[in-house]
Amino acid sequence: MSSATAVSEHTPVHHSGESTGVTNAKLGIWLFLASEIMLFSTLFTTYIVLRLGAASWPRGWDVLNVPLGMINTFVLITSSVTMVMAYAKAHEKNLKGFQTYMSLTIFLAFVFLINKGIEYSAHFRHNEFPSTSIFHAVYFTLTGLHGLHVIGGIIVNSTLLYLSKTDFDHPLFLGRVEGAGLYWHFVDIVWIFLFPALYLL
Amino acid sequence: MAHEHQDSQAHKSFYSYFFSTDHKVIGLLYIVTALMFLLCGFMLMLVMRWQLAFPGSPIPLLGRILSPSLAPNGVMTPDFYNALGAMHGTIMVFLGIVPLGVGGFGNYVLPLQIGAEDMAFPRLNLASYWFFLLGGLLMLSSFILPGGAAQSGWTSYPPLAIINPGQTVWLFAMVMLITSSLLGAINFLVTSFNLRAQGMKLSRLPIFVWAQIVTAFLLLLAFPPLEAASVLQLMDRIAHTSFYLPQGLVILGMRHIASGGGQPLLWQHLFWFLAHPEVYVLLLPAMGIVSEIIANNTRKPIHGYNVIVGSMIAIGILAFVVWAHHMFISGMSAVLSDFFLVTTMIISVPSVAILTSFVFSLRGGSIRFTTPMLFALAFLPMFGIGGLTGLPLGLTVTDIYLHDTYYIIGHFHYIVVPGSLLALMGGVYYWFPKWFGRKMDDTLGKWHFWTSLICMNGVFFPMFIQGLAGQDRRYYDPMAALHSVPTQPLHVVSSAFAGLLFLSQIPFIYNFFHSISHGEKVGDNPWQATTLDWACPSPPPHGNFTKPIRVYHGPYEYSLAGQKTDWAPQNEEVLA
Amino acid sequence: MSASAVASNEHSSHGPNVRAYMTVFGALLFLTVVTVLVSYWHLPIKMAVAVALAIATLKSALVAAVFMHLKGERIIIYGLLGMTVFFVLFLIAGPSFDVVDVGGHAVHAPVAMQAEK
Amino acid sequence: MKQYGWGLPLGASSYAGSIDFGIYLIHAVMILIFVIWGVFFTYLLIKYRKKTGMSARRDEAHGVVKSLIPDIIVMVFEIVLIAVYAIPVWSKIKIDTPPSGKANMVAIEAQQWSWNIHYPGPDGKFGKTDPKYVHFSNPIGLDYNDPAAKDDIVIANELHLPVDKPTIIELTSMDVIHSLFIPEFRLKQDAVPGMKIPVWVTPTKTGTFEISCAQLCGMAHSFMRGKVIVQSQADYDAWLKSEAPKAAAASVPASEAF
Repeated sequence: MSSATAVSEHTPVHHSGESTGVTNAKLGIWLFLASEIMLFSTLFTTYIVLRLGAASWPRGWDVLNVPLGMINTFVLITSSVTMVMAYAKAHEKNLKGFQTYMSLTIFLAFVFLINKGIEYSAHFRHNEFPSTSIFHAVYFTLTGLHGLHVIGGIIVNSTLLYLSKTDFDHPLFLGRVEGAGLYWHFVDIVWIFLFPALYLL
Repeated sequence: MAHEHQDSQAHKSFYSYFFSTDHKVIGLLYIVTALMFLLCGFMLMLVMRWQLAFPGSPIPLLGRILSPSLAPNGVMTPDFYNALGAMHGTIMVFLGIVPLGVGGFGNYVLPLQIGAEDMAFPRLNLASYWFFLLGGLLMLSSFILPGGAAQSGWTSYPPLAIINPGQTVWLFAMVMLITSSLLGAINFLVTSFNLRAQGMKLSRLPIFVWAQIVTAFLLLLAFPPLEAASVLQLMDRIAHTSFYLPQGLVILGMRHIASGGGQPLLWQHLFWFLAHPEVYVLLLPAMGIVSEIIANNTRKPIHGYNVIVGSMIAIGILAFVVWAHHMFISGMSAVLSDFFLVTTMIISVPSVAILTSFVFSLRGGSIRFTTPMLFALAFLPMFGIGGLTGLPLGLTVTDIYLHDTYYIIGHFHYIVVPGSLLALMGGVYYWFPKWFGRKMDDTLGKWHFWTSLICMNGVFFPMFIQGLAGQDRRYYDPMAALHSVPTQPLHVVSSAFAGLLFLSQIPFIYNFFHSISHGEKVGDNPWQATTLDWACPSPPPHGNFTKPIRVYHGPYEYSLAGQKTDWAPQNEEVLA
Repeated sequence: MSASAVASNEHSSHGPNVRAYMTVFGALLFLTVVTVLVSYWHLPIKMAVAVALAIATLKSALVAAVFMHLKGERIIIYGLLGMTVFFVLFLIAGPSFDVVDVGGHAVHAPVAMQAEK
Repeated sequence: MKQYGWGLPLGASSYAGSIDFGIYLIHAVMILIFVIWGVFFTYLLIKYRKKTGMSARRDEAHGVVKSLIPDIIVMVFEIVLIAVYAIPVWSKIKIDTPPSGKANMVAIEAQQWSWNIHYPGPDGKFGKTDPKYVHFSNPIGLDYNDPAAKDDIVIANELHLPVDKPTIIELTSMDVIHSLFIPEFRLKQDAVPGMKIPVWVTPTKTGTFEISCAQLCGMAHSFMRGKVIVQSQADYDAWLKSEAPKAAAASVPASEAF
């Protein structure tokens, strides 16, 4: 996750040349997200191609735990809202509010991971591994990579929470929160597509 | 080696050099590292060329040193040959040309040309270099790791890549290299969009910067699919999934354990979705360098600035929709082939437009045949040959016969070696005075140029003849197939020229390191160039520019009427 | 125009709108419930894909427009995303077209030797 | 005509001529373009070399449009080439496979590192195969419980074909990707595991030709060769008959034979 943290470098304040009007950090994050879109699109392409070419493909509800998946969807959506609230509080210069919402976001991310862990371990107990079938390969790889992105988000958000003690009034702090938020919402959007693709179709 | 010469020059410590966030230091690190990797990749090829010229005879000298598992009695094994081939391709593309053109020249020159103090994200820049260096070293070290180096070609087609040893390290190294490129691409794009000097509108950017912008977009959007595809291949190898493995594989009489259900062609689609844009990543920076050098040495504006920039953008977009012309005979839908045939022919249009614009730039000029100019000029016919021979390969029907023969080897090597690499070397001669405040020796440079040009043609031209005779590529023993026996003598010719090509790099290496401390001292703008990179001291200090920079006009205002000099720097107002 | 001036300018005109966030939150929860409920009907696969894709697109559009402040964003970001989506369409369409193999002759269906049942 | 030399090998299939035509045409055009371009390039270099007292002359704006003329010529040539040559001939070779009823049928199951040629035998039907029957005496895993398999002939690396009759080759692979390349036929097609790819050819000359593998397939890639023996219909039928007893002997299931 070096990319997410390191892009929060700043435009030299005295820079008075031509620019796009979007701050460096924000432009950098959007470019990063564009590449992430390509990454996850490739994974979805894989899913589509393998499913189209498969002799048979299980329906998600037969092999996966839909209620647990739905709860996780709620958790991630809620964490997206708390993230954007943390941004709103940072915008108001309300340190206490920011820290509360940011902690909540991180907490929800952990809830998501724990839920995922419960799901995974249930699969493993039933002797279902990525090598079991092509469906399981797709399921574990896609959710696993998404999970890595969630972990990345936790690291970024925790860093910001920690930094808020000292740097909250730094002129660039808000931009960093915004960047972390963009990333976190993107992780949410990926799940919004992953959930129906794997569980409901 | 990289830090050695810097020590003598600026008395910098190892630490401050390898961990500097200055784009110029990182750029030079990239250039020197990439040149080293190029040399490594080239030497691997020399070993292969011995086997091709004299199949089954012991390799001189090296044969005695290599372990018996690689070369019993000094004769290389087929597996070792395949490993050399795979690593040659990977190193040259991902560790040689791309880091040289993008990481090296892009890093050093781009911020200077737009009038920036540094990259937008200097620490990210450093991280990008370290990912590249470590990925590269991991890739190289796979030769001595258990399992050996990858031996499934640089294209790593599954299922072969999944059952062959050595591939895991290749995949890990690739993921690191891809990460490096992605970080670099983000940095380049933010820098060139946001850090331009006052007055440096997009329409005033030097073509080199445009080339870097298009290249960065290609890297940014084409590399993630390969990253994902590599992760899937890694899963196939480590977690025994079967993304690329169909059901019921029987390998050497043994049933394979994978559950099946995968698609071997999926990898090819995802791989070429990257690897075709990658071709333009190899090419565009070279074209950018050529436009800088040509404008400077003809003493007139480049012909058709808008045409060239427009064509580069068109190439950038079209590069994403031509990938499957590498798959005409792969078993892909024959109807889809027709679609990709059409897009492939369309992409040749902007390439021709760029080449014609370069040629027309010569008309009316006052051409100075400086060393960099020789390299830039040679790029034109060489790229021409490479491009023209792409025609029968891009055409579905003729590709049936020519696919996977030496013809294609000749074709893409013409694009990359006497094309791109020659232009990049021209770039070294051109910007060397900026890096060190001294010029490289002209006589040695001209020797280097002519010998390299002749030898490169000697190596690659015979391949067209071999390809037309039907000689298959990636053959350990070219004599094994009857139809390639008559053209076998051409392998000897190629190999001899490859050896000579190696020798002809010696003047360059000597010239490079000698000139750092002993070259002729020159001023800040020895080529009398107009772009901003020549408006700062040589070598530029930290922060680059000693005075505030403001841009008044386009990049190539040479030979304006009524001026004292025949060049008008971008940062100086032209008084009518 | 200086970058810092732009930044402050931007933030004052599109400051956080908590009411919009809460509305979107409600919509997202509602749409999640809808998509799960629809799946219990066990629609024919083509229809199910269409419905699920439509709902997922709507949800992500809401997140992008409101949470990610894409509504009222600068043109360069739109350009970047538009280009990315354009390439994504090709990335998905190419291999998918190949595997369903419209009009071509290669057969992706399991070869006889693989049908082990 | 010599079979192999420094140019294209002997052409021995119905569509070899069409492919050769394209290769010759494109090369002629390529050389023409390169020579004209090269002369112009050299002329520019000599005429506009640096001379004392002569400064460079800046372009006029309208020159840009003129410089796009080569582009238009190339584009027109390519459009014609695609529309008149590439798409129709490609359809003929790769899309319009002759109807399987009238054609001679062969299946090739490639493996590391040989070509298993699978003839359907007198009944014209390929027997089922299954990896679980793979055995050194039964390399492609023919299922002899299937009546269609009883008369099937499997021979490594020897492809017999009748002359002047279309043959459809059903190409697949058992392990990695290989590529069937018969230079004299101008035929090349990857053999992909999990896919059955039909390719067709009508040999026009009798003789012995070469099969080589054109896709890297591992250690012995360069040694993965086979023979194509094109015979008159009568010779071909006689050969098929002579192979029939071997097929019958092989069809005793391995488990029972041992």
